[in-house]
Amino acid sequence: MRPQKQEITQDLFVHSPLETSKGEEISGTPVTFWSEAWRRLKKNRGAFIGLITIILFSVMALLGPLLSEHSYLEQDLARSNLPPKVESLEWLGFDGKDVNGIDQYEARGITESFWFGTDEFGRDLWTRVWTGTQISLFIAIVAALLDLIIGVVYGGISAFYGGRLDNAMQRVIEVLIGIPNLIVIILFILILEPGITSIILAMVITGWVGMARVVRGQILQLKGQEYVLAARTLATSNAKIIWKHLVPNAMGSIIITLMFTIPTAIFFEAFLSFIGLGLQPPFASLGVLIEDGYKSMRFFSYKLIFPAIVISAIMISFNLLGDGLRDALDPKMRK
Amino acid sequence: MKGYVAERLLYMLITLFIIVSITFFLMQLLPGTPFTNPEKLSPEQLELMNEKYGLNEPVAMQYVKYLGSLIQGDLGISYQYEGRSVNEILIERIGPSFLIGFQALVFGALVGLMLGITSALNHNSFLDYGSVTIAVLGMSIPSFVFAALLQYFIGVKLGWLPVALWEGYENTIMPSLALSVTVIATVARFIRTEMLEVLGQDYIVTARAKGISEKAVVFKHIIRNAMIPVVTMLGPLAVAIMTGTLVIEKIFTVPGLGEQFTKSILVNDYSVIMGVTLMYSALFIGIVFIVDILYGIIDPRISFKGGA
Amino acid sequence: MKEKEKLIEVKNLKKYFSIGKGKVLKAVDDVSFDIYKGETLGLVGESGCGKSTIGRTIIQLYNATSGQVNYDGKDSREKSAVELKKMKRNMQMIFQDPYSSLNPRMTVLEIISEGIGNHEAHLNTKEKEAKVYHLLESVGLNKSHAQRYPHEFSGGQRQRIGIARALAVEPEFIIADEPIAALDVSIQAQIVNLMQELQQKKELTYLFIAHDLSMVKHISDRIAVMYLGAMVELSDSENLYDHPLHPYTQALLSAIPIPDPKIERTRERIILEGDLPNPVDPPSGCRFRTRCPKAMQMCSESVPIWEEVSSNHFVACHLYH
Amino acid sequence: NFDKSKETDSKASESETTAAGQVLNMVEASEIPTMDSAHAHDNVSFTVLSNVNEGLYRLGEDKPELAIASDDQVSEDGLVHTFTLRDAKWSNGEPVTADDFVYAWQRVFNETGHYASMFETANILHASEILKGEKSVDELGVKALDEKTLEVTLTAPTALLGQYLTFPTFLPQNQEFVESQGNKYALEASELLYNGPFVLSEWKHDESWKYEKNPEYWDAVSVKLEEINVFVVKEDATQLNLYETNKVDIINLSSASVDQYKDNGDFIALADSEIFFLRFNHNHEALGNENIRRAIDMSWDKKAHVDTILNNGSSALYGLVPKGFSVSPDGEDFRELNGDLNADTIEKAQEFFAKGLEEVGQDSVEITLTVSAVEGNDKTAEYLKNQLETNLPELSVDIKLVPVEQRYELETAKEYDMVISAWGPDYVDPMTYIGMWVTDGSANRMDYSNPDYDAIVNKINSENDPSKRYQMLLDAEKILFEDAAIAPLYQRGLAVLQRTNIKGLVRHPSGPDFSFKWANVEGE
Amino acid sequence: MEDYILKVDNLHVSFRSHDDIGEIKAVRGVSFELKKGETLAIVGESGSGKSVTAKSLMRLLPKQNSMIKQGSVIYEKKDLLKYSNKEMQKIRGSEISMIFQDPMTSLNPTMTIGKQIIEGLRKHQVMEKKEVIKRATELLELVGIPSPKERMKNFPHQFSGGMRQRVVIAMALASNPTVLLADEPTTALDVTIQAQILELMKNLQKKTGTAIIIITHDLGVVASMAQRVAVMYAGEIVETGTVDEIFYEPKHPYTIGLLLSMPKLHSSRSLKLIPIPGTPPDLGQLPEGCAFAARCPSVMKVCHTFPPTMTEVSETHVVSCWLEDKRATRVERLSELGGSVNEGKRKVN
Ligand SMILES: Nc1ncnc2c1ncn2[C@@H]1O[C@H](COP(=O)(O)OP(=O)(O)OP(=O)(O)O)[C@@H](O)[C@H]1O
Ligand SMILES: Nc1ncnc2c1ncn2[C@@H]1O[C@H](COP(=O)(O)OP(=O)(O)OP(=O)(O)O)[C@@H](O)[C@H]1O
Ligand SMILES: [Mg+2]
Ligand SMILES: [Mg+2]
Repeated sequence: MRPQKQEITQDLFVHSPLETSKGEEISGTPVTFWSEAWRRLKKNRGAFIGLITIILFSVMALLGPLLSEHSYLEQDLARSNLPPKVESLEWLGFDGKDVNGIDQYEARGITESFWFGTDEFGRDLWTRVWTGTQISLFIAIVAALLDLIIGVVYGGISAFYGGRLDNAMQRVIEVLIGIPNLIVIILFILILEPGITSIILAMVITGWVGMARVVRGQILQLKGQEYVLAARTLATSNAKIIWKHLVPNAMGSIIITLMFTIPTAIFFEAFLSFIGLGLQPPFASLGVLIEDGYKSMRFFSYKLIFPAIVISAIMISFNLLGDGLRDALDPKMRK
Repeated sequence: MKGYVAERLLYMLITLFIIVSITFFLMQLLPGTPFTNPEKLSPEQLELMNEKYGLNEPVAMQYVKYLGSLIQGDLGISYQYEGRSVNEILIERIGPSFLIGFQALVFGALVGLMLGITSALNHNSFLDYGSVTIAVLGMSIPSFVFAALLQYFIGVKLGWLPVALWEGYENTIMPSLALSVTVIATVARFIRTEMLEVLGQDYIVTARAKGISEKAVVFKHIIRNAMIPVVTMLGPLAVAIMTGTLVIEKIFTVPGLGEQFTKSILVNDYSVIMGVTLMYSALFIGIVFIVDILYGIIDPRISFKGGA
Repeated sequence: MKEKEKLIEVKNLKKYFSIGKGKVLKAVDDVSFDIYKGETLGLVGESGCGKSTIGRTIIQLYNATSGQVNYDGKDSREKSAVELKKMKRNMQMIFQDPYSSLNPRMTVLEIISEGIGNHEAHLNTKEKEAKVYHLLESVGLNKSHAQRYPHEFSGGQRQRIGIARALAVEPEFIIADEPIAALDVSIQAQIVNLMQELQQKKELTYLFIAHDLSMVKHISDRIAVMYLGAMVELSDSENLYDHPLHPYTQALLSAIPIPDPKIERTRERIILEGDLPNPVDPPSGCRFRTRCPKAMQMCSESVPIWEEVSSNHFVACHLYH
Repeated sequence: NFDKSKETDSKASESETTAAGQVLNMVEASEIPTMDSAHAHDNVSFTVLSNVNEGLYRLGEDKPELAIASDDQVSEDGLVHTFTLRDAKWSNGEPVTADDFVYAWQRVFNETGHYASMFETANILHASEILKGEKSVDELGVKALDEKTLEVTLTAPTALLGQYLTFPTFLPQNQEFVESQGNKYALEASELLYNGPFVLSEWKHDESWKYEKNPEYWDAVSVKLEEINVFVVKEDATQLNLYETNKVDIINLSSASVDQYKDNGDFIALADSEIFFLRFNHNHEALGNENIRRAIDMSWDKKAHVDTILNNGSSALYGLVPKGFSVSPDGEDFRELNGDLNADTIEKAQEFFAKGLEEVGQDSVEITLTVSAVEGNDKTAEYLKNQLETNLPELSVDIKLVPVEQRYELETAKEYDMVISAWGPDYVDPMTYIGMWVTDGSANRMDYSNPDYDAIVNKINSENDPSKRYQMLLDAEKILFEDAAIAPLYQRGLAVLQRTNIKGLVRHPSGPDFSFKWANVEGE
Repeated sequence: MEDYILKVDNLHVSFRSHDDIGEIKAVRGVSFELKKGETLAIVGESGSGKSVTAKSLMRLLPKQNSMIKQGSVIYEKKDLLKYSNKEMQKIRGSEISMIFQDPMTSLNPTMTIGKQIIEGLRKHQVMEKKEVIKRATELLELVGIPSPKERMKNFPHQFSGGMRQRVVIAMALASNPTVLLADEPTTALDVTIQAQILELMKNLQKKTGTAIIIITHDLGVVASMAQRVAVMYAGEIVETGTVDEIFYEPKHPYTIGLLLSMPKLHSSRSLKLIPIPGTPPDLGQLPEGCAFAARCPSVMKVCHTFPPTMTEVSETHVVSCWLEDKRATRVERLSELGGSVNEGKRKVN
């Protein structure tokens, strides 16, 4: 493109306007909002690592159980409480030795290797961890999405219409927070049959409140923006204003709040199981596995470590991704 | 201002009344009896006991009676700790919960603040990711695991602090630390986001142009302006942790309210359920109100009408 | 000038905001004026004097506290829903800030077609698109811009998008609320030229709100001057410029910096003392008296009446009674 | 909030040197629910009450011993017991009198005490009528003949009276004191009187309590411990950490930690008398069938369950009455005498199951196993499900985990197919288990009904000859198992860590957990 | 000629763009000098690099994504760009102060006015607290805020825009700076208030002899304030000269365009405004040659390929445009197209 070192000659001094329309052109190809966001997300190292990890763990949650010959509920007391063992990863501690340094596999003459070890029923923890990841991710994501939808709608309406309606709706929220949610949840689960659906619904009953508060705060700020006024002069309906103008612009805070909802849901589910309102055994979520592992963390620390690593990695990834998304969707950060 | 406070107080009372009423009726639907060890009770004995405690009366009647004594400030008598008045139990239990909750709040807020500041000032660098990771670990590793690790390593292995029990100030340190994890995560996450916003504001450049030190810029100018959403989140969180949390109290044997509350629901200790609910929601509504006022103090632009 | 036909009649319009604690902010306090078909009425005044509020009340973003706004001879409050929708379509607004008046998360196509969709629901996507392209061309942008987002445009281009959005519903009356205040001088000229061209082509009527008299004078047929919620002077623009009557108008004119160093060096300015008083608690009598270099005793006692002192020249000042 | 902390500081350092001095530090998993013997109904209250108070009898190492009563004269017909009281004193210096018993016993009825039914069980005259509201409390079969003589009248003679009277519900109370405290009675350590080996010197609710040796106790010479500190610690791991840091001297180990400590010198495995079993809903289509029930009972590996899954000293149970609980008049263990019931091979179980299926005319059975969310139970359920489904392929089991309270409710309402239940003895006699299964008995809760069984239980209650009675108890259990009415799971065991220098600490299979009276710390 | 107090030489500033596509060359070789007591105006379109130039003098650019590539800023014979942060903090707000563009956002909303003024004072002067407060009150009075004592306790939102801008000015003047950088100090204000503020600045300058750099795109303000003008376009100074030279003999087509696009109060309405067509170039992808070429009505072939060189028109007047080259004879100059530029001049004569 760059011309060769050229002499400035007299003949260059002639009038030579560009095409007029060119002045209004914007350089570069048009990029859509989402492709631009995606491009910038990729540039954000943290977010990208987060995304990759989430994909990896989701894939593992689906495929992990298939990699082992054992199902998550297959018991065999002869191989109970085996420490993790992976051939060729012995140096990493996957050597099948218990805290006392005894190779349990050798001691019991077991030739097979259990990568994450086994629990007291002799169930393969590798399979259980990934099945648990499946369940937990499902519960957390569905609960978070429901929270998101209800919270956004409720908060949006409350803030947009404001005044008395807002006041009343805020009081409803206070009442909901005030009533001990354990009572509500117990009753709820007694009415419905225990199971994933009722757990999710029970968590959602009060879970959306936080989201609603955040969305309301944001929309209170945004609704005075001129583009909202502009939409109103165009006779745009209120629902459309909330949905197309306000909510997308509150996305940053919504994402951050969502990132708090997910771990809360995972551990709340574990708590529910703990008091008998959660998943029915032999299903186990990550939360339940951690609770279980916690009890024997001194002697069988691997029972805690693997599910804990999985959950932490997932949570950190979600948050890095969330931060990245927030930045990517924030018009102020755009050039 | 006075009128506003009066109006808010009225709303608060109405809200409380609704909460108390709904809870009262819902609670009646819980399975089981309020009597512990029902395994050994014969139906006749159960009948006698119901009669004694007025539990065989129509629920509406019980409700009216409860409101009656509530107005006189009497929260009734506990079932699981027979004969002990709920008022007394609450007063006794709230202290420890409040103490460790408060310490956790202060400590968590400070650490969270530092993490958040580090994150924001080094946006999208590895220091940022590091701080985010620490903060997020705080919310992804359940507090009971963290508590157990603390207890084992600091209490047993190193012997720096007592493992548990409630005998002196040093007993409050570990539970506070374990509790603060959530606070750290919340504060760090929100401070980060908000500071990024504030950092781009013109007045920060103005402050720098005055030649004041970077520390003064961060602490005098940035933090306060980043505080609003943090306060919004921290208000309810403060109520939640200062009224006690089940697991931490159990692990560190803190004689607090959190364990009490969960247990009272599981064993149908009606009067304790009601008492704790009342106190919890009063505190919560109160804190929301204080948060609203704090908004005005933190950011003088927000009038008392505000609220979010 | 041809026979003037009133398009909008504003009569004794008041708009008060209650700002809590029982306080009332009188943003617009008893203002009357007419807007004729095809003209450009300039509305000037200091920031916060109530210009936008008048504009927004006319277009019914706010409900008037009292007084009326007649459109086509009919009080808008008495109109049926159908008539109201028609009226909304006939009136449009261009906003002050080209940055905050475009939703950052919508494409230009979405932004412009929003109004078309609301008013002409029968159009299909293709037809809407065609219309948007046409509009874009008429404001000096091109088709390729339709798929882009506002942040990819410069301030001047954004303001053109705002204008296209307003034009999309084919209004006959446009309220331009400081459409150039946030723009660069060189871009201001582009927008003003564009507005003038469009006015000629489409026989538009403008209410042009600004606080910069030199630009207002350039575009307006008549100019109204406001101060603290009230109108103080209204006249043909040439006339107002050559013979300002109200001391506030005079001060305003003298304060305009002129891009000519020699004039500037010799020029005497009327520097007003003090700031705009608090609109919650305006001065008694004439609102301007606290800053007026010619204030008299009676100014604090009675409110000056809004009167036509010479043909088409209204003023509210005790000096002229 | 730490108003108490300063005073405890010195104590804390004292307790650091545990077992130096006659001090014992221990943990309890719950607060004392009540110190009013009229209301007490749980192990913690029982334990504290029976160490700070004493009734006519107290639980000795293996049989009841005379306590406040120095003599128990039985009339010819065995219906009237006359007790002579010792010169014992309350902690406020007042003597313990026969009136104190009369007052306390009547008060149980006046207060609608949880265990008022114990009077009925103990055959005390008019107890049943009073409970039904047919007679007034004054008519209870207990009378103070004079200050030191108490007369107790029974409806039928019973060999077990001494056993029953150790139950804390039968403790005396000083009328004057109780009434002076009003409704504050027994709420704090200072609002109580003591006449036992120890006094409760400090009671911090939900935190800790402390016993101190009672110098006024009539048998104070036998009491060696000076002080016992009990801390409320609900978390197993915390208990263990406290033990490891020498804060406490005795703890129960959770199964997760057993592996780590089973070779430790402090480790003790103890049998407990709480039994876990499956209640079958006898109204259930399939479970109403005896063969199906029996098949279920037989078809799984109980040993592996206790050794591997529970791993806390629990032992497999093949009967109703647990091992080491009761001995016959000839000194033989009940369990040994009756042997393992319904214990057979899996093949046999499958046969029974096939037969049962045929009888009910079904190809397969689907049942729900209701379990309360109590630690360990969920594990048992998981194992059970797996075992049953593996060994009886025609059976499928759904686990239904419910909150504790709901299990009782479902059980009493008989809204279950099969439920994991537990039962702890109220007194040391097989009857505490056998009595549960009479038709419409309040502990039956599964609509089991066998006239033969009812008849034999009736006979046992009026039989005076110990050997005959014991034989009948054994027979009753056999009937129950011929019907395969229930399926026993296991007998709870305790895995305990206890410092080796603690001697003479007596554990009881029912009622209170411990008696400290004879305990001492060696090396002092 | 060595009596300047501030000399900027060949300053280059770039930003790393958010998505790392390239470098945004916001300032490209800016040089100018400032004498004591003088007012220099920097004019130019939005985005032409005026604020960035000012901020880099103060070293106030965001650290994460900005780089001062080369150049020097000589103040009292030393290069400010080589100062450490600590040293810079000493200079900021005491010897060189700055007034920012937007009075609405340049004060901290959560801090009282008094505190914000005092903060700077205390940093730079060793004074007793009482004295500081007294000085702050005086300053407020000086910038014409009535009852300054009470007003010190107010928060920014309790002040009007004009008052806020005066507070900002008071803050900048607190320590009698030698150089005052005023970045569009009146753009956001009403004309009447603007007049007040400009008057105030002029008076203060007379009293203290402060040298002022006023940044604006409002030529009216320039006409009333400045002695010398520098016109910036796309990160470069394209023309400098005295006010009269710039207003009456503008050479650069951009300067001329700027002057033409201003409406004149005296001119008739029928005269159309002459805007500069098009938009400024993307600073991340600058064209070869002259940055203004795409919008220039007198553009020549050479402009598309070679960056123009500086031509001295007079001792004080320098232009960077090929039109000033001797060879550019055949091209019609814009200045002759728009006679109205000199309208004012004619009127005065
Ligand atoms: N929604 C509202 N609630 C309360 N007060 C308002 C509201 N809108 C405007 N005001 C007040 O009314 C007065 C007039 O405001 P308005 O926006 O009409 O002024 P303006 O002349 O358009 O000013 P500017 O030139 O700054 O746009 C101001 O004091 C403003 O604070
Ligand atoms: N922090 C930043 N990060 C990236 N680019 C920036 C930053 N600050 C300024 N720029 C870019 O540098 C260029 C010059 O900006 P500058 O603020 O100096 O313009 P200006 O002449 O002051 O304009 P205005 O009149 O609008 O204030 C612009 O293109 C701008 O986008
Ligand atoms: Mg306005
Ligand atoms: Mg700028």
